Amino acid sequence: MADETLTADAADAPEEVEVDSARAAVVEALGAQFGDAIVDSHIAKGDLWVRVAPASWAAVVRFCKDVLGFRFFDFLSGLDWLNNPDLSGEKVWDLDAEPTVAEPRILDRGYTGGDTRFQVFCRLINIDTHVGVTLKVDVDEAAPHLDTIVPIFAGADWHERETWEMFGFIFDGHPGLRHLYLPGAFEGFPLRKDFPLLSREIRPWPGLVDKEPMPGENVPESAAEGSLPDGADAALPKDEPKDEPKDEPKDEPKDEPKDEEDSA
Amino acid sequence: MGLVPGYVKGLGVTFRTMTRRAVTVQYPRVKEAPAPRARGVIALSTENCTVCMLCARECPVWCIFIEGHNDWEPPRREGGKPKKGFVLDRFDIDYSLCMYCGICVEVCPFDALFWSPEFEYSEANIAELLHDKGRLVDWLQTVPEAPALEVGAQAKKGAK
Amino acid sequence: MSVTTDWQKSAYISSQAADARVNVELETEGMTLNIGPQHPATHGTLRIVVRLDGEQVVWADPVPGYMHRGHEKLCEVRKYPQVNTLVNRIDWLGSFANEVPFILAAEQLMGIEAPPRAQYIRTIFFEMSRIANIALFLGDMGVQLGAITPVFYAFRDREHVLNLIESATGGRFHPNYDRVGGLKEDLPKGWIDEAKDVMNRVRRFCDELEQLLVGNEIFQKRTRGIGVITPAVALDYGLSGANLRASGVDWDLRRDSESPLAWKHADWKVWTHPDGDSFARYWVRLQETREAAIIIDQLLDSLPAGPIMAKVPVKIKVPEGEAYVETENPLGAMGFYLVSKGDLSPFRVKIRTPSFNNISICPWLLKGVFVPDIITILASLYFILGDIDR
Amino acid sequence: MLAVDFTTYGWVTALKVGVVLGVIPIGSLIFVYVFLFKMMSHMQSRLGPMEAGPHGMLQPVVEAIKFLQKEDIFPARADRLVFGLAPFVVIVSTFLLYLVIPAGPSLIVEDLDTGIFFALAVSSLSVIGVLMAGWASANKFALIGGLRAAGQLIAYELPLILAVIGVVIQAGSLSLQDIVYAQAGGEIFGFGAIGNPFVLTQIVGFVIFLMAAQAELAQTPFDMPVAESELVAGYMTEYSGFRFLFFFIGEFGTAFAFAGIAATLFLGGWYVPGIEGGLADVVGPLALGGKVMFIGFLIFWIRFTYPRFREDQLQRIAWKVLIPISLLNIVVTGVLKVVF
Repeated sequence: MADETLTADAADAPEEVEVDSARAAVVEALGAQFGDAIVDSHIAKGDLWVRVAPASWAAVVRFCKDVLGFRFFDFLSGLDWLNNPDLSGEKVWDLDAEPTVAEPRILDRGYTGGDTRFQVFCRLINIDTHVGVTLKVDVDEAAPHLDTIVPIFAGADWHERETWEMFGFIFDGHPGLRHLYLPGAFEGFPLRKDFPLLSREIRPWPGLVDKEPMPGENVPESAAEGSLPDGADAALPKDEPKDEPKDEPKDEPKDEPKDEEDSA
Repeated sequence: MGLVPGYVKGLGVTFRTMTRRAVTVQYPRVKEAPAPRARGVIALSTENCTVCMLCARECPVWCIFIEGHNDWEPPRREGGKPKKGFVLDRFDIDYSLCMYCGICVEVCPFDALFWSPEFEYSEANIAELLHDKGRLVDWLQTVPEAPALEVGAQAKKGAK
Repeated sequence: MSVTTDWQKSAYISSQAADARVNVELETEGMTLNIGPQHPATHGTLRIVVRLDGEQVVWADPVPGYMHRGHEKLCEVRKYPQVNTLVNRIDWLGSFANEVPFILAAEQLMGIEAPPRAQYIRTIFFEMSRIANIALFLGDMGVQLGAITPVFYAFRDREHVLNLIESATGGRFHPNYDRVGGLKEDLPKGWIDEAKDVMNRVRRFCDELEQLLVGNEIFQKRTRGIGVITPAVALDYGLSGANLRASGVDWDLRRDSESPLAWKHADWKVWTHPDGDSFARYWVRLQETREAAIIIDQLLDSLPAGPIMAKVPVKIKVPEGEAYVETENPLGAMGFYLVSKGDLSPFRVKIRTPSFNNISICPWLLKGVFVPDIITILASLYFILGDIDR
Repeated sequence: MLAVDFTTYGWVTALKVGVVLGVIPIGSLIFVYVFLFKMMSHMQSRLGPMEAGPHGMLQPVVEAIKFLQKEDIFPARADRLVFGLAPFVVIVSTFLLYLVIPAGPSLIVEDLDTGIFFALAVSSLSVIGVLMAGWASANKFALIGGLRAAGQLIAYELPLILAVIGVVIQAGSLSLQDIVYAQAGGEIFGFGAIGNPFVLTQIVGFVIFLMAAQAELAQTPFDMPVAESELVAGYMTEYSGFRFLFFFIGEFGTAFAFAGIAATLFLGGWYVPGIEGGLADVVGPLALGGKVMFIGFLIFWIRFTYPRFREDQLQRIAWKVLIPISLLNIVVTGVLKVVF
């Protein structure tokens, strides 16, 4: 993959040079106009990312619309780069094991990534030259404020309401930041990574795997300390390696006998 | 037809349709056969199933419940050591949850699950939509032959 | 269509003037009306709070969210094949067309290209889901205006397209046929000639609707000059698809963005209309349905032989990176912004749906409009609730 | 034992009213079955109801029973008295229309000298019923529907009446029986074989009468009051049970009656060329039935094909288009009447 940080004036990676003259020109124009407000830009696979300093967010968007001709407002949304605690619920129900706390490791932030946990990104398209730009801006966690672009693009109204509702970023100057999808009394911001997915917390995972002794074989010590209550509910895999809960939990003991409790 | 005013042409269309045969098929008496590849219900062949739980794990809506236990199987060659094997106790698919996406049929490495275009198994009580192993095996008879592929197609190696 | 653009100007001025006139006249106590969430005119559960003065709308505010299923959150906990089943339930009428942009985004990150035969068949199914989607709208616009008959023709002819999709993919509404790197299976025998005569039926359906509605003076009187959207406002709100092309903006992602699908192998025309009113939107969609039938015929003739699936690992892990792919879905431009951290399930999926932007223009568009015209304008914008609420 | 003399005027009228009361439900049921169930569905390439009775014949009866056994719900904040009475007011105007329609030389309940005048006066009674229903059901959609209905029905009364005046001038009498005889007897430029059905000379009046009748029945393209896609069911939204059945019968009964009046005024009523006297009493109703079916076909054919007008377009057509043309028609008929 192309290297992450690509300062505006650095020579593009050779194989992209002839492909993206149009996009490079956009980066040059932005750099010329705003200087260091354009913190970072990245061109990959025929697409353009530009990260902007939070202060000049609205100014850059207006500049893109009026001068550079990005008149089509595509969408605006938020990103949360906290690492993904095991939302998927595909974990073994280890009743007596202490819950693994997701250590707050902030992942590196993809293309033109900043250093804060949250980011807002908005995409504009230039209809005539078919060039699309994704403008990104960092939003710090403590005071997630950003000025609104509704005066520039009237269509951003709903998008900002949805981003406020899902991530908790406050858009200063927005005509009416109220709930779009969620009921009025909903607290919490669903699309943040630390917001649990309740439907998967409650039900145990049917694809559960645990070990059960071969009948007639000498009973392994695991079954000695307390017989499995009719084998239905307490699934206690003893020799299960406690690895990263997120990735593929159990595919190595292919011929392992499977037993799991059924909760249907 | 330029000079015929719009509303007269409209009347013409409705009159023409009135004179043509209606397309309704009166379902209980006349039944239309669904396409051979239609995803109506999932059939299970217990011989192939090795209780590997892949289908239960890959199902997006967690509607497959499998239970099995270890058992000694008679040795294949006489005098040989009894082979460690596993027996499928319970294989339920809850059709009230299933969304007919077909991931389980695809992901099964031992071709134990098949699609059958059967669709007339609606129940009054939703609990009966939980088909147990017996019923899933019964569906096997309704599984059609895989239809021949279009000209120019390359048959996949282990075409399901 | 020898239509001058004064329709555009006069309707635009009248709608602004209506706003001024309303609060000057006799101080009648306005009435707040709730259209929806259970209302025949909304495709699903959209509620519009409308404040009326007599029969004229003073203020309108659509309230989405009755069908919010949290797609973006669910995508983060599903593996890639599972997201495919989730994704074709967003715009459930043209559901194969939803799978394509997501799969293209994943393929772009993985650097995989599906074999040409798969690209052709993907484009054929893409255009077929366009026909299935827009055919229902062409009939439904009639019902919203009171003509009960066209919607039955739409359902009758749409049935054949759905049967075609079912015979090849297995599912009528949710085909789940697209895979990263190609397609699940190849077409069954005899499918191409079946598709040919269904396309003739679709053409006959378009002619019938042209005679029944488009030519009808009452239909024209009810839709011309109603709900006029000027190109500048359409671009501001991010309207896409036929709504944008009906305002005279010549932009079609099938031609303008370099997507790996097979549109470039067929020659077809992008239809636009200068007026930007409800009639223009209906007319452009009717021509697009005919164009889709033409594209499918050409692609069916030039379908290359060969494999259907590229070499792809069984367990799909998309390498780290971000990609945004947008395609011209039946309702408008639908895009997937895929962020991947290189593991089994995507890290973040932003789903850009056309109806979300198309409906966000309602507060501006419905001001100063008569009650029956609210329904005309909503029907002409043609949105699906799954698209708005995700 | 008191010898009851059946030939007195009282009994004969009671007998006739009994026959008419029998004809109306059967007539509207036949209308509903043939047009709303069968013709509409075949026009939409579907079969329509097939289960109840052979080819779905008993469907209207089954439908009526369904409505009767449904619970008759009154909305909480409705004005109970007015809400309850509204369907009856609408039904009254339908039943009164049948008094003056002649089905044969002697088959008429009451041959009023001012027959057509009475019919048109009575047909405007339903506006009151509709307004009562709209206002009393305390439902926003019903209120809008009721007000629209009032505006529309009143606006289309005038063209209805003016269209009829042309016929009256040519027939020289207001009584429907005389109009039928005038059409039977008259001839055009000496060719009198099939009589002179006024549709030939009064084609303008016929078209305006049909359009106005379409509007009186609140049918597409004039069905603003019952616009399904906006007002759910207009003034009938809150009704259920047998009250809704009354509205339903009212709608199709009036359609049957208007078709009867149109057939009598323009297509020569029960008159069949070459049949006189007693035989006409037998053939008359059949002939009238045939003509009514034809006009019903026209009305419903238009209903299933066209979208609906918007409120202001509707009014503009009534006041600025239909009334001037019908006035012109009267003048032309008057002049021609004098000249010939």
